[in-house]
Amino acid sequence: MQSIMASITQSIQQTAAALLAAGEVDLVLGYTRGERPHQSVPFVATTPAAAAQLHWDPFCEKALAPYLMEESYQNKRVAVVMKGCDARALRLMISESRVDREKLVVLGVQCQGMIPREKLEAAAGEPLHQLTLTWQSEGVELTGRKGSQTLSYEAVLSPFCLTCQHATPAVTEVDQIIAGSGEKALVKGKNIPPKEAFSDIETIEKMGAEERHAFWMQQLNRCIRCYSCRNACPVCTCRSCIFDRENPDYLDAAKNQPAQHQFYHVIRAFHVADRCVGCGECARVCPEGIPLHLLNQKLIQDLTQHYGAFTPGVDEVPNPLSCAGAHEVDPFGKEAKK
Amino acid sequence: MMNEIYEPKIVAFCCNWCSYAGADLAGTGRLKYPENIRIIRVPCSSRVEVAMILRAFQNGADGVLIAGCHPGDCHYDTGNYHTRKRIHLLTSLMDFMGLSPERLWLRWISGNEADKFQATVTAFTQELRAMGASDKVRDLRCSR
Amino acid sequence: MRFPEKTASNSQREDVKHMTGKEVKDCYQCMKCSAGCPMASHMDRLPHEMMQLAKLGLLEEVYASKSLWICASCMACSSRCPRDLEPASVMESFRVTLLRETPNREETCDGDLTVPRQAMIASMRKHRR
Amino acid sequence: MRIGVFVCWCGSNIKNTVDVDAVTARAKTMPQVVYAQDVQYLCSEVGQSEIGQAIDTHRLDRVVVAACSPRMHETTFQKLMAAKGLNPYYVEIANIREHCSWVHTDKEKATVKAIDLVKKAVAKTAFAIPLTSDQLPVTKRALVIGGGIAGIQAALDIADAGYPVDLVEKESSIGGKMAQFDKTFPTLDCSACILTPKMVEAATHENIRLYTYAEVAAVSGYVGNFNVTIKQKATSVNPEKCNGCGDCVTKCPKKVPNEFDCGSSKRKAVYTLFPQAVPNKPVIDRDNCIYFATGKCGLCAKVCQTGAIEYQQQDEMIENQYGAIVVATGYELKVPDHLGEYAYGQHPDVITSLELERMLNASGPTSGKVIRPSNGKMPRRIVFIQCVGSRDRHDGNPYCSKVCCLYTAKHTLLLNEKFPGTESYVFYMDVRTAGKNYEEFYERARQQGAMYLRGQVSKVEPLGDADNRVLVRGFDGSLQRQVEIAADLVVLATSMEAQPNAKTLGGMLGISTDLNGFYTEAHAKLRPVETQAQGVYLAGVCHGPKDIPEAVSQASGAAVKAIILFNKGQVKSVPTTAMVEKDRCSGCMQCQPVCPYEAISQEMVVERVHGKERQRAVATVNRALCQGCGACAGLCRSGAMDLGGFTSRQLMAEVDSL
Repeated sequence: MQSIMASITQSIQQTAAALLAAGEVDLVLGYTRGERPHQSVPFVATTPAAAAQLHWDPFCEKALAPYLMEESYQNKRVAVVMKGCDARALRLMISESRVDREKLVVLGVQCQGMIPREKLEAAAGEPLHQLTLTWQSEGVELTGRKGSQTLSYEAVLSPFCLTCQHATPAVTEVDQIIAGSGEKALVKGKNIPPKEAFSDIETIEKMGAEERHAFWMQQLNRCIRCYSCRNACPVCTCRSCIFDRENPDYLDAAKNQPAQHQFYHVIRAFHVADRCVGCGECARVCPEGIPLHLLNQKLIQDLTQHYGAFTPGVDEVPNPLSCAGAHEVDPFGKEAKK
Repeated sequence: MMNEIYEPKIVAFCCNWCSYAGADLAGTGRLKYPENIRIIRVPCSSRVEVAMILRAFQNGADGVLIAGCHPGDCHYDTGNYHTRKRIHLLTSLMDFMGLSPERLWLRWISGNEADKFQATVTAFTQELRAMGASDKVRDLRCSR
Repeated sequence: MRFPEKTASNSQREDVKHMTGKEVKDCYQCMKCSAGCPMASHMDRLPHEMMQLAKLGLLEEVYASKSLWICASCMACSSRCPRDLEPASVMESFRVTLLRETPNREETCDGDLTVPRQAMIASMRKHRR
Repeated sequence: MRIGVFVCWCGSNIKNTVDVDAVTARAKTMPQVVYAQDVQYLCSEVGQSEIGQAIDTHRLDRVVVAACSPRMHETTFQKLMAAKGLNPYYVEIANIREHCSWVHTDKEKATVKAIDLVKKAVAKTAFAIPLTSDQLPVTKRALVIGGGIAGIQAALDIADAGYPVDLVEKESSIGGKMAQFDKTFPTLDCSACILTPKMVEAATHENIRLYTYAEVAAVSGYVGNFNVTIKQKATSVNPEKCNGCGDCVTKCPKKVPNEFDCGSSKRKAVYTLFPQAVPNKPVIDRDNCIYFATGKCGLCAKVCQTGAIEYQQQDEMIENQYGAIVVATGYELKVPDHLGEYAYGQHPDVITSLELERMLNASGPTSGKVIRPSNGKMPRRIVFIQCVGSRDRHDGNPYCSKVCCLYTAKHTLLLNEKFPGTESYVFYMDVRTAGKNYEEFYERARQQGAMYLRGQVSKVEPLGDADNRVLVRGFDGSLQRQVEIAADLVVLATSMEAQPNAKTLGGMLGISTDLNGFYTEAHAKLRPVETQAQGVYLAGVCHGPKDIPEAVSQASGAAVKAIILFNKGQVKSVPTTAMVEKDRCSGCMQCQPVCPYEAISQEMVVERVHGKERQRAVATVNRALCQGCGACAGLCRSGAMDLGGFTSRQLMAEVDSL
């Protein structure tokens, strides 16, 4: 039986080819196989023939939405392949006037969840290039030199995908849903609460203040401020970033100062606080492996706990930080009375 | 000297209509408070950016006080609600990162609460004295 | 102290007014009379209390007070009263009222002091000081 | 850039605590500072000319003034700058008086702080940008909220100046609290006799439009251009058809307690507030009307000869534009049942002074007789208790209600005059008679027989005698002992309180309330009529307890403020508005919902990229609407939104300087 991945891939290729052939779009933005084993990278198909190179598997993590703001995409009709998280980011971008929905054909993929390659490698106990993967309904079957084993999807999927409530883009947000045939979901009922998936947060919260500080110093001190986290983030959509600003200089050139790192990461977390779609790209792309997503997730948890649930890119704007009112909690009133 | 009292540096952002006026009234009433505070006037507490707060800490401030009108009394209707939300999240994130959120105070001080302004500054100074120099967010290149 | 059901009638207070030409009701209890009274330490009721009692119509208490007979009529109170009520004259009017009822009263002499009250009062009045 | 620093001594106010020489010397070494000088009084003419000369001599383009609070003299120095041809926002004030010399004693430390404050101001002014204000047109129509004596006076004054006024009153008649009074102190004028002509004048004035039985529902806009929604409650009586005959009132079968008489009489469900009501048209109280409860009855409609009763009337929302708003919403009297020791509500013969006032009033529930509510007989001995719920931090309001001393004196006088033989005892803590002829009035009350006992009453309890009298336990500070008075009637001088909805209305108008719920004036001494919101003025007790002449004076003051505004015909917009750096703005519009004035909108800009024209969305600020709070700038991620006078660069520079 054809795996769901293959069926989605086929469906994407056919749709893309048809759109290109009909001249409905100038280009199709999707994924193709990367050079490294089990890696998918962004790919632009401009001809029906090239559409055959489009590909879909659980390694298509890269968020495609930010590409749409790039110069080469302007004034073009674009079809874009979108996972659930990407589509949420796209909706934010549309509501924030960053892209023009009219010029887009959105192909929403019934996302099955993404698998971090390192996690898979670690679980397999073998280098990825030695592995052949087969998508079974109960899990992924790994065949390597050591033999064959089946890992449950829960064991290998990204924690972001385990908590994801919007894997498939909403029908209203896309022009077409690309649903594969066969086994529908890698994770049955993706409803793992964020607290479980990001148990680090609780672990950190339980630390003493000094320990917490030490933990983050250790993490942030590795930062080389390459800005990968910012660049990969599908909601970091500012036309010009304050961190690139020279006057006032929010950051200076020195890249070995912990205070500067703290500054950068606190502000970065704040800028996406009420807009983060939880794709996890920031942490994934970090060359130093800093768990940046924890800051985002912490803010999301705080917002949810004190100001009610809000799902960026799903719920209607205004975002929580753009509105405030008398009815909200006042953590500063009582204290001030003493 | 061993027992020398540590004199903290406090940067305060006071909204023009309430807290700055309250501080003025404290002056008019000749109420006394420690010299450690430096007040920056802002039209509304919601004008304060998170970046400014962090920058103050980086520059060696041992405490940052943000003071605005009481909820419901904002000269601009809703400004202090925004402040409240932003600072609430910021203190929580600072706490999460072990960045001494107790050094960041948000207080509601109205234009006629000179005594509260005095009490707040005095209490904040005393607490910061007890805490000693801030070293969590400070830019170590920065001389005090 | 519970106020009696009937306090002094206006007419009784009128008597004081008639004798002294002063309206005790106008007293606002600044207590300056008591403040400057040289005999205050000997009195059971201070001059301002006497005024207040008179004002409230509690005349029985006024008449029962020893202070009436301690007062030396030095007129310090009268010369300083901001309402021009002349407390000394008011005191005198009460004394006169009582003496008219019972001319030879015990209180006219006091064992503690060698000078008879009445004589002292007379002397003060005679020498106008 | 050439910055000049001027350090003020403020006589000895600053000089005594701050070493001004050291500050001046230090200022000279600060970056970009080319000149520094200390002056005895900078705000004086001499001081101003010193600055002016220095600007000329040293070609200064920025000025830092180290002196008192900018809230005090900022405009003085801004005017000087303008006179010198410099932008007013090129002057920056370091507050070394209120925030330094007055609050510190250690001269050394205060001097260090003063230097820091100057350094901060120098850093800020180095990044100052020139700001200008626009002239905005003014709608020459005023709104007066509240139809009591203050509101009526303000409306009449503005109308007499030739400007149209709308007067909004929540009750069905104007008149307010004063209409409930019998006599007024210190002249004992009949309240109605002096009020009614004013009411009629207001109703008939060609420039005044009355909205009775109406409330302000929403306010938007800014000085000169307020947009106000007035909710006209349905009166169910067509005012055009009604001739005020009163047949409907007579026939109405439903009786409810009359609020105007503090519930001591009954009124009908269709009613006029009081006999001299203006407009003298009844309204149907829908909460109590049988027709509205059951759909049956309809007697009033049947009996009305002009067919004026209209049950189908709906509440109406009326939107109007105004240039200025006078707030004259008055007060409520605290019902003193929270003070159990005074037995109000427990014993019928313990009443409030307003209840006594209504009894004394010839058109009141007892037609001018004073009776004991328990048995209808005349009281002989009446005890007045002052400061009931006023000056009481424990279980009341901390402030003085101001008028009670005088109206109690008035009550004792009226009782003595009308009913000789009654005894009035007044328990008081202080008698406050500041006001023209007030001390004389108090004197008259004493001379007429009011007996003042200095000391607060601790307990009022039933005496348990045949007459069901009450025993008042107090203390007389003069006699230095506890006193008990068996009284026939106890009158409580209750506290004046802010209207319960004062805060809501204040929120709409953008004016704040103090700790007691009264509206806060712009300056306690010098701007007692204005508020923090430009174009909104205060009149009467909504601002704090006042007597009638004070309320009327303030009303006239408020009226004049509005008239000045209308005469000018223009207002200057706030110069320190938000501004968008379009190059940086992504047009994400996260700032839009933050703005309380709806001043931010999206606009498309056309720009050329690689030779091609492209449209792009950006945020834009309506400078007329923006009031300059900066909440948007505090949120903007890319730093595209900024605030004039308080730019990110300036504030950062201040932070960095410390």
